[in-house]
Amino acid sequence: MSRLPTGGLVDRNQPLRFSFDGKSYQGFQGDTLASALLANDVTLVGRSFKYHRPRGILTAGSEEPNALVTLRSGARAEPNTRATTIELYDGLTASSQNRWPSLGFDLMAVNGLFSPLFVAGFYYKTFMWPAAFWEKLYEPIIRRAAGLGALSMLPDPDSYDADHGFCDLLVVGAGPAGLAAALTAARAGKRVFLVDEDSRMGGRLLAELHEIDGDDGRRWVDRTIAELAACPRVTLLPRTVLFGAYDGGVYGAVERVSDHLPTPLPGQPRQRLWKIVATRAILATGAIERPLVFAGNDVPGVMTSSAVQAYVRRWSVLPGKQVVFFTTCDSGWKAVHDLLRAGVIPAAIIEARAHVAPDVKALAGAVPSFLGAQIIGTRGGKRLKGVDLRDAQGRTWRLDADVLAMAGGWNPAVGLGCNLGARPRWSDELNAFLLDHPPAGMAMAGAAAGQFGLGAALASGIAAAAEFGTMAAPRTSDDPADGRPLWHVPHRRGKAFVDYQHDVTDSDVALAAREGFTSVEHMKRYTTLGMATDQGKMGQVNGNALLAQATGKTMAEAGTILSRPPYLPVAIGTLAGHHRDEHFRPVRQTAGHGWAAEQGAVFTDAGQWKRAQWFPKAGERDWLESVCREVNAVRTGVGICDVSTLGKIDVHGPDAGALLDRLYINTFSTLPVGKARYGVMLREDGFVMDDGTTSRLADDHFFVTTTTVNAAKVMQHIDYARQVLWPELDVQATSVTEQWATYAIAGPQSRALLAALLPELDLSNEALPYMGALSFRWLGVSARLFRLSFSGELAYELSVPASHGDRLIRALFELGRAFDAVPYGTEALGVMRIEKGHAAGNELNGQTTAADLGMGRMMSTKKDFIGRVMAQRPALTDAARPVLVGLKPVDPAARLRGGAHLLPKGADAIAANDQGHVTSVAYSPTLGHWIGLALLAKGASRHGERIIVHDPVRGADVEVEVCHPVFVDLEGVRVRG
Amino acid sequence: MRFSIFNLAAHALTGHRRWTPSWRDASPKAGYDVVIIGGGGHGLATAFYLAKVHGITNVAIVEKGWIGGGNAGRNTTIIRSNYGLPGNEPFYEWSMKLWEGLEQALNYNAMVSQRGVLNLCHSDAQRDAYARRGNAMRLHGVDAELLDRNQVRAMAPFMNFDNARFPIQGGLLQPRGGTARHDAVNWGYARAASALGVDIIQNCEVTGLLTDNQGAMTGVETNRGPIRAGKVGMAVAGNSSRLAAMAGLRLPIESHVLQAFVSEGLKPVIPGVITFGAGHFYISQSDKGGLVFGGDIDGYNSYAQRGNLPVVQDVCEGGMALMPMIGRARLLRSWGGIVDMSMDGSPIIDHAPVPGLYLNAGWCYGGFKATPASGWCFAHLLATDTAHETATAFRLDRFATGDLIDEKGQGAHPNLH
Amino acid sequence: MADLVQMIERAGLSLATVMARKGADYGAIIAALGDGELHATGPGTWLAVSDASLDELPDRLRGQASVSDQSGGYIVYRFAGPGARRLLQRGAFIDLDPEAFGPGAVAVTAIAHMGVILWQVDAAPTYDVAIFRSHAESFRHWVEGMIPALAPISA
Amino acid sequence: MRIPCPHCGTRESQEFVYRGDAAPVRPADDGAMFDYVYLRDNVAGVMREHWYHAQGCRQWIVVTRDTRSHAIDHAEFAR
Repeated sequence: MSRLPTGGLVDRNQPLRFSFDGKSYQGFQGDTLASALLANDVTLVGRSFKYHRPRGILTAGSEEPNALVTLRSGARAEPNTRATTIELYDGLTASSQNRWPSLGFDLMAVNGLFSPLFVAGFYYKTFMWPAAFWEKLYEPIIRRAAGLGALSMLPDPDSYDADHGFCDLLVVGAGPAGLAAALTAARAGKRVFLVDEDSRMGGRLLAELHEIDGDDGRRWVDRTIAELAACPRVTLLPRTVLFGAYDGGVYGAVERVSDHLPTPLPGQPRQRLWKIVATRAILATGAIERPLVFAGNDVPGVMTSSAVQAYVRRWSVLPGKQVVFFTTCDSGWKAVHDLLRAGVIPAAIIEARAHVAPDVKALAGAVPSFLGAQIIGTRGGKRLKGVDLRDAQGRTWRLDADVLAMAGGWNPAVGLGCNLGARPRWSDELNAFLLDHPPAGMAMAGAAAGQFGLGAALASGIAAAAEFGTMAAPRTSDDPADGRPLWHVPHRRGKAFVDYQHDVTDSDVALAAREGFTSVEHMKRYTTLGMATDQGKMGQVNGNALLAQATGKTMAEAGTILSRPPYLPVAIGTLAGHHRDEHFRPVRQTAGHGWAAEQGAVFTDAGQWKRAQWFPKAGERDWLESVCREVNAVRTGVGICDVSTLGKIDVHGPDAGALLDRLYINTFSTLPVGKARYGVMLREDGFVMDDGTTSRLADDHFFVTTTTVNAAKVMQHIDYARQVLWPELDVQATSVTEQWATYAIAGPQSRALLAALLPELDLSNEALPYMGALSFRWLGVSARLFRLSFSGELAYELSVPASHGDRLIRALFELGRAFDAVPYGTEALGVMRIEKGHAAGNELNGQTTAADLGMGRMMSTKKDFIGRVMAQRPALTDAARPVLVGLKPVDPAARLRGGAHLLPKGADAIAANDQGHVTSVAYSPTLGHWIGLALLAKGASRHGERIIVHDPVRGADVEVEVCHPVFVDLEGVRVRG
Repeated sequence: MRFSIFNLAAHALTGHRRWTPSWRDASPKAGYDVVIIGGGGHGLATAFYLAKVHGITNVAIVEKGWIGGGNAGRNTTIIRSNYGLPGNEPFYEWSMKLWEGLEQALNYNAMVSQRGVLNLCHSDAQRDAYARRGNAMRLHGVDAELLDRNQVRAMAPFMNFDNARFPIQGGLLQPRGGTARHDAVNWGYARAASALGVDIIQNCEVTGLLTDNQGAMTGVETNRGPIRAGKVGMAVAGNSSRLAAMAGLRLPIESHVLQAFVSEGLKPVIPGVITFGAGHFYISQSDKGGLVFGGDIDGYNSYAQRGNLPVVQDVCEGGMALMPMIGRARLLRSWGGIVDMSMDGSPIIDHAPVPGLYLNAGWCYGGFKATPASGWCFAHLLATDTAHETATAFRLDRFATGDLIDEKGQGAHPNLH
Repeated sequence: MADLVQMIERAGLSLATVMARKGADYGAIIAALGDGELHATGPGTWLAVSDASLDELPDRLRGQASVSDQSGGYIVYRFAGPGARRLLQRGAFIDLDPEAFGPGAVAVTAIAHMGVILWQVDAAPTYDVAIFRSHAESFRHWVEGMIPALAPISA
Repeated sequence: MRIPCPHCGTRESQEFVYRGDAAPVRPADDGAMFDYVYLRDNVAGVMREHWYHAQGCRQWIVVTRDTRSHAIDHAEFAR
């Protein structure tokens, strides 16, 4: 055990059991998996992506590139999870990934032997011969070897939810700067959100030793958080990653609600997506320590200096017995100091700078130091054994070490500030990329703004919140924060890693430069540097520096990449939230849905609606038998179909008729009250948009119906016409789709059934002729009856308020028993409309004109209407266009299928002979064979011709006869009966 | 320098110190026979085929940033030729054939991977629409298979078949569809074109178009000085309107942002490309293991190369609805590309109304798969002044004549295509 | 969880969409509506809500406004209890803080992809949410899934 | 993106349906219809554009927005 006897922010009274790769260990409440593993002397935790080199824990934060494990097991298995951010809980299980057969003995490490070949871009240069081998051999091998962890392949059993926040100030990061900023605004009474990715707020104050206002820095954190928590207008969100900044002051964040528990509590989500709207945001996101690029910098035991400091101070874990520091900046010395104060005596400090300030040197007390020295190699495979260094005089030394702490300087975490396109600028003064000009509404504070000292960070937090208020800066000493970057230690042997996770080395960057990939973006893409799951947090700036060196540019000239969301990887389930499985999209149910379900209806989707497709009866072999029964019942008796899903729009006002005249190709202003008329509307480009019947219920009131799927689109179109195109018209329009439950009652017996339901109404042909409409009251509510027919039979559509729709459907079938009334679904509806040659969704596909559908003559020449002009373009009026025809198979037993294409008889099956396609098909029980509607080139003049229906994706060719699209009752006698 | 495993091994012996730049980083000369504006995949491919097929090597590509930095490097790398309309299908199939021989033609492994493209359907009407498309493909001699639910389940058993809002009923499969490594395509074309003498000029932004007193194109003005050109071809998808405006033209195009996403690396999961139209979601998996996915465009005009959160959520909702096992996989990166959304959803490869100016534009979100054929056909047009036989429908005047190529039937609403 | 949020359907309501005619005096329309609930859902557009019948409304507003009966189109749920605001805030991307949204305030927006008309009844706070009748089941599913997650988590 | 609806206040853009450039006016002259339907300035910069508050007040509004930055200056009713 490497747990120090005292100190740290772990609760030694709460021991927790956990396992890694099947072996059991113990940690404490407050540990991360990483700190607990280190406390148990487990240092080998993963394998690298390409060479499968042994890798240990490099950092103590979310930037970790090496210690990626699969957390939990079974359906809750979570691959690629950073051990450094996993809060330990009792019973936690984790396993290593990307190794075979085991972490300790990984046969894939053989890749390392081929590393002279596996340089940047190697696959672009090879695997090309023989061509067929790529997909059969090379790629499958590459794919199997690549990837990191594995998905469980089981549905995610947890739930996710969402929340919305609104505030004056959003503070990202609860380190000293963030806390100071939040406190400043909170004391001014502002609405503040403070989010921090850590389970515990405080940032580096949890890991570093500081005095604030004469007290331990950690106690200042506790006091500050307590004060903030007591403010009712402050929302504290620990365990929350702010992952993206979006337009309009919208920020996306993920709260890890239950990840610190074995499983979420009942009813609780695993994580919650927050969308936060903030007038101002302060990014106090801190800085990430740079690793140093030298040979062997990836052996387990090599860590960042700040991580060593954090493990010792926050978790009271000593990651090794012989700790050597390799530093280029003062913070490394401060880390040594903090270790000393915790009773840990580092073995040596190797400082790349030739000189350090005396007060800095004093931080290390008696620890031996080498100034102007560099590490030129490391020893050890699965665990660091020692380091080789070259001192200022050029002498080489071998030191034993099991931990090497690298202090390579700090990269301000400016990523979120770049999400909206602001570019970071290199500061030669601070040796860091800084965001001088954050987007409007955003400010940087603390280390993220290059304020690396504690006093400066606190002051910058207060300053960033100055528009809300002010407060006295807490008293503290400011640490020395000097440093000079050491981008690279030249070496002859070994590998020096720049991007640890993707195994990108210094020589890969140099090779990219040699091959002309000299922009940082090209270098990134060619080497894959920065594309690993740490998103370049560890290696990007070092890579930029190496590229700058190789191309003779300055850091400023080389520049850096633009950080895009998410700042940290975000679970896809969290972003999806509630919307999955059956609840992916809301369901719309008609008022008659429950009744239909009781009848055993099979439902289908129409937009968001569920519609009864057919109503199977016991003993029926298949859907076709049910549908034929339903059709026959309508054609011979009476059937009832729920057509409530059709779009319905009330158009009111003195100019309602005038507006409809401009929307439809035909005229509505002349429609008498009490009458309905079928109409077709075009898009402005001249193609058909939608169709439906419109009734005039009063002089200034039209009732428009649309197809189910186009309801919203037509409503929007009408609003555009009346608000934008012709605002001078006095017209009001409102959707009443939801208001009315509507049933089609169709068949020769429909009038008799309705008469039984509505004995007080005169339903005679004279009183309510075909295309007549009337309003009345039923059970005390308003009701409407339209004599409309989609089936071609004597038929009505009866509407009542949806609140009464269930009563109506039950009443109809109660009375309908005497008439053997049957319910019919959308399939039978479709069969009958195809028998009648009515165009529907498959024909109104956005590619057809009114003339294509046989309705060219409806286009008024006496008025303007939307689409009139564009419909006259040559290609839309070309006589050779495919137009609507009917198809009958020559062999009555042959089946037709929608989507088949049409070829002249005897013609080759090639595209040049393609003359159209089958839009809709049905088995017509009325005719006893399959029928189809089709769009056939010059079809109007080809009735009687025999052609071939060609459907190679499903079956053999079928010979058919082209015919009129109306198969049943061409003269329309029945509807008028 | 020819790439091969032997050559790679030889370089390994010298520590890879003898590699030379993949393409010459050229400076502008005074003039060229052809100047191509835009160093994306289409521009680079055009230059390569101009040199290779037509022997026109006095060609410059001028790129305002770094080559492949626009949509060519910001897409989801899908290649397919599963179109339904006769104006499109021969062209995309020609592109597919070029993909199939690309690596040998370029001596560059662009990781063309034909693992199949599957479009899912959820209703009888959708199935028939896919059958219409599949049959059209077969009539053009292109592979297409209509799968039923069980066949789809056998291919991708991890999808939600049992409690889905929109149950999967089948799908249209193009087995030859798949993916290619987008950056490698750009670099491969650049390397091959450069080797044939084409000048690739980076960090060279066109600031104006030069014309003679008849109004004919004579060259381009750039931030690195004027460059004379016999012919000027523009292949700057996303910015076509801005460039056309320099010639006084308005185009039937709007610029929209399309976002795309990649997950952390995972062991192989997704067999090919799967598209879930009902959920505005499509996905594939890269050779490195990242799930590469996307959805609809954001839907508003934009030149900002980034999108917003609603689409991120919408796409992830689609992903979870389709394959609820990706809930714990993490989104790693997102990016946005500016696409030319045309008024019928199909591209334009044609003469501009200005003599000497040639248009290659309007690729909507489908430009990547078109890269080889777009280059081939644009080169053909530039070299011969006639449309290539597979691209005769991509005329600029089709909007005026009504000969639209509107696969989705959405009409003149670019954001709906 | 019932102690956190109570959700009850306001049954038997009459509802109507009222849209002003061109040039109409909004004040006159509002006056003609009497003392029923009136929620402004757009410029010159209101949702009238009443326990009594609104059948006379078209006549009362003849020439001034167009009226469409919506009594069957919406279901109105009343949300009360200490978790009501937090529940609705999780669904609606509008600021329900008392400073931004108080008694009498109305918003037409969406919750879980479903259009809603939401108004605050009192400062308790109590809210009413009108939702399309066809969406009722999906909406209830969302509410039932969300309420347990309002409970605080310890540790 | 948040759109300041003149009736509803500022709302997330997903409540709205986008139509595009508000500059073209439906012409009375048939000959101008092609330009109106098909050609766009497609400006990179400040643009007045039509949005429909479909999940709000159902008003068509004109939003003045910079297509390079998505910064919205203001919005007004279209009519």
